[in-house]
Amino acid sequence: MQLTLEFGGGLELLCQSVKIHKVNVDLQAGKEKLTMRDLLSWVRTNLIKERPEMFMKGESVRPGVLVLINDCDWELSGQLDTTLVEKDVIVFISTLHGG
Amino acid sequence: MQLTLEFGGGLELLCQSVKIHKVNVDLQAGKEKLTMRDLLSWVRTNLIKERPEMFMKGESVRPGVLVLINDCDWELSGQLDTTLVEKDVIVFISTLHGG
Amino acid sequence: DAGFGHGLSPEMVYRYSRQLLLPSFGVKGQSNLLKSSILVVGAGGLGSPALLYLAACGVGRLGIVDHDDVELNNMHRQIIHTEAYIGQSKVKSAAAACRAINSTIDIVEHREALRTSNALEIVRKYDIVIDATDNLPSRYMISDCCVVLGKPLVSGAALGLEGQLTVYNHIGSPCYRCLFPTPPPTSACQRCSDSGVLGVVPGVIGCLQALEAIKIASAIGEPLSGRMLLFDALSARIRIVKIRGRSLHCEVCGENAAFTEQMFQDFDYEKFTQSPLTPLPLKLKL
Amino acid sequence: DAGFGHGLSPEMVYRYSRQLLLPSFGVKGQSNLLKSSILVVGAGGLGSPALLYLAACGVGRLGIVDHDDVELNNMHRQIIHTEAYIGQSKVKSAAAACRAINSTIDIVEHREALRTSNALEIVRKYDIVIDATDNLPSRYMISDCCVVLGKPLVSGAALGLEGQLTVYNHIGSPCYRCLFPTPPPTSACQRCSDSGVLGVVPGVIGCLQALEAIKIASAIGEPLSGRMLLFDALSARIRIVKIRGRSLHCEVCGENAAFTEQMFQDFDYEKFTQSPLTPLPLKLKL
Ligand SMILES: [Zn+2]
Ligand SMILES: [Zn+2]
Repeated sequence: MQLTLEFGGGLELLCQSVKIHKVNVDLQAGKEKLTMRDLLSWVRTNLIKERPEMFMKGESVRPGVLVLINDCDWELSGQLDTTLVEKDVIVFISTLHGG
Repeated sequence: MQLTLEFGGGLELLCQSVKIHKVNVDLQAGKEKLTMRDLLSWVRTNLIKERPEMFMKGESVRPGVLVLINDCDWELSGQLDTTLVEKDVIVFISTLHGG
Repeated sequence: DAGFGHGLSPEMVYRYSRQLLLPSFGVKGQSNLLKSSILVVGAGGLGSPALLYLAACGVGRLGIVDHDDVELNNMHRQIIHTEAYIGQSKVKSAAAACRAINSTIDIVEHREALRTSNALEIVRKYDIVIDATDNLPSRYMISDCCVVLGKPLVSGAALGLEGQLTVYNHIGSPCYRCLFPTPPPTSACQRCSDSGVLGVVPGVIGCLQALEAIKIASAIGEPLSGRMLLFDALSARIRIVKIRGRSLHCEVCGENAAFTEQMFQDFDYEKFTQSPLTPLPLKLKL
Repeated sequence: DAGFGHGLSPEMVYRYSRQLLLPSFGVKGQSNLLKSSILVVGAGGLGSPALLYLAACGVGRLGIVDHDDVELNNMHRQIIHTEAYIGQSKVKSAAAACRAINSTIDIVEHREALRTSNALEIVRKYDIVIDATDNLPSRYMISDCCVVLGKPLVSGAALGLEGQLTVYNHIGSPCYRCLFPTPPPTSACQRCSDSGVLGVVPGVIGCLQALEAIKIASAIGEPLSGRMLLFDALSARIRIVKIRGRSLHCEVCGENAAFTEQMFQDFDYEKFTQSPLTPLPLKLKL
């Protein structure tokens, strides 16, 4: 499944300072759909090169990270259980506090 | 065909100050596709309530109006000959000079 | 009312004429603005443009809170301050700049850090709050205070080459805790003073904060409530995304929340976030 | 070079420290900026924030062109000017404001209208041009001048509650004539002075103009070349759209164009656009 993943607010530093990743994620053997839960685990294995604790906590993202699926907060689509489809754009962004 | 038409930069004043129009445009009898040429004539007939010369000149838009199809300048897709498809978003925007 | 039936003096009509000419703003929008009061917390990178534009456009009463003094290393982004004010109070400097561009509005100086002990008293006096601070405990504290007092909160942030903006606690939009019930680990919290910022990035966000506050105060347009603007200066990309509404389960603004003024005053925001309300000095080595 | 090998004095290191800390900007970006020169045409609604941020961030030489005087009805949006300067030259007022926030850069005052007779001589001295004017003939004239002299042009516009921004004549992007070969009918040309503008709208666009100029001058990021930003303040919506590249058939920048300095000097922009270079006075009736 072709997906676009974007990292911002400093999270890009965890994946070699690259903000936009066009990726191909295969369904896991025996599964019929790809959920955000699966994608997070894929990201952690394949993209996050350092300090994974800055990206995840347990099976979800760490506090202070917003997840947006096609420009919508993932809270509105079922969070970890959201099913992804071809060409979805998923943004992971860390909240900023500076001024 | 369902299309979203947006007017900006003052052009909305020609259609009762409404900027976003969700419209349904039917193919003309005997035609197989809808082009921008067809859409402009449809807009002139159905949406423009006053001063049509502020929107069109000849069969195209008047000088100073940019046309964007799905966030791309229509010059890149063939201008009047561009074929439209379901759910396209077409923006008509008048260039501003103020400051 | 100066005999014109709209409450604007001839001088005001002349000063604000370009705004009065706007059909979607007009006399009604200007009158609403002149009757409104807006508090800007932080006279730094975000507060500088926000304060200048709010003063210029004719907000009736404009409050400025900050405890800091102007430093030379602020000047690359905090354009409200001049070199002449280095070493003096940021509030004094910002208030002088606002008065110099509009002597006809009321500028109120709060030369102190916003804390749980004074926040309720200060915020209560204003209709709208702008969060232009630079640290995490202040962001939780200001949001909670706005929930307790029922004030809309225009919240901006900038760091490095990115900025973020939304309106909390307004017509069904979430509060800061609805979005971030648990504070991030301290290792994830960067400040401009630690990590740097390109000066014009808070400039863009601060202007947009002024705009949102003006829209709310004058009752025009659609505020950025329930939406968040994400700005990436380096690539010149801007996303405006839909975020969750108010959470029924939020500890502060939710259905069964019982977060009182007393609880607010007793809450330890530095402990909750494990971060200090005022930044530590920085040593730069090149 | 102050012995640090990067050409920055200890005072500069301190002043710009928050920008030097940025990995994607750093010492290289700051050095590039300090060596660059930027001309801002128009010290009004767009020019005000653009000039303040360019001065603050450390552009080496900053030129300001304007022929106008400060008026009270400018003050709602032209935040660089203070009431004390009403009746005085906008260039003098803006230059004083820029010097007050950064006394270490070179500010050049051009107290005259930009015309075909002086434009080549003035624009030639700068690396980058910002169009912050308010009328159509100036926009064609400045674009043509930038094509003739090979300068990137950061062009912004604001009216009512909308703004537009792009970078012309830079790495394959079009010039103003590529986009608008024929001028619009005069009935379609509105100015802020005729039609009104909410002050903070040019504020947002002017900040973004400063950002794009800084990116070009310091050679960081992706400039808004071949893209246009469309800003709708009322609905808080921003589109960044892809526009055509340089047109092979453009009369000024195209393959076979032979638009010389002499042709530029002889071109009648007021006649071409059927609009005056300087606005007419306005009568407001409420
Ligand atoms: Zn809440
Ligand atoms: Zn051209």
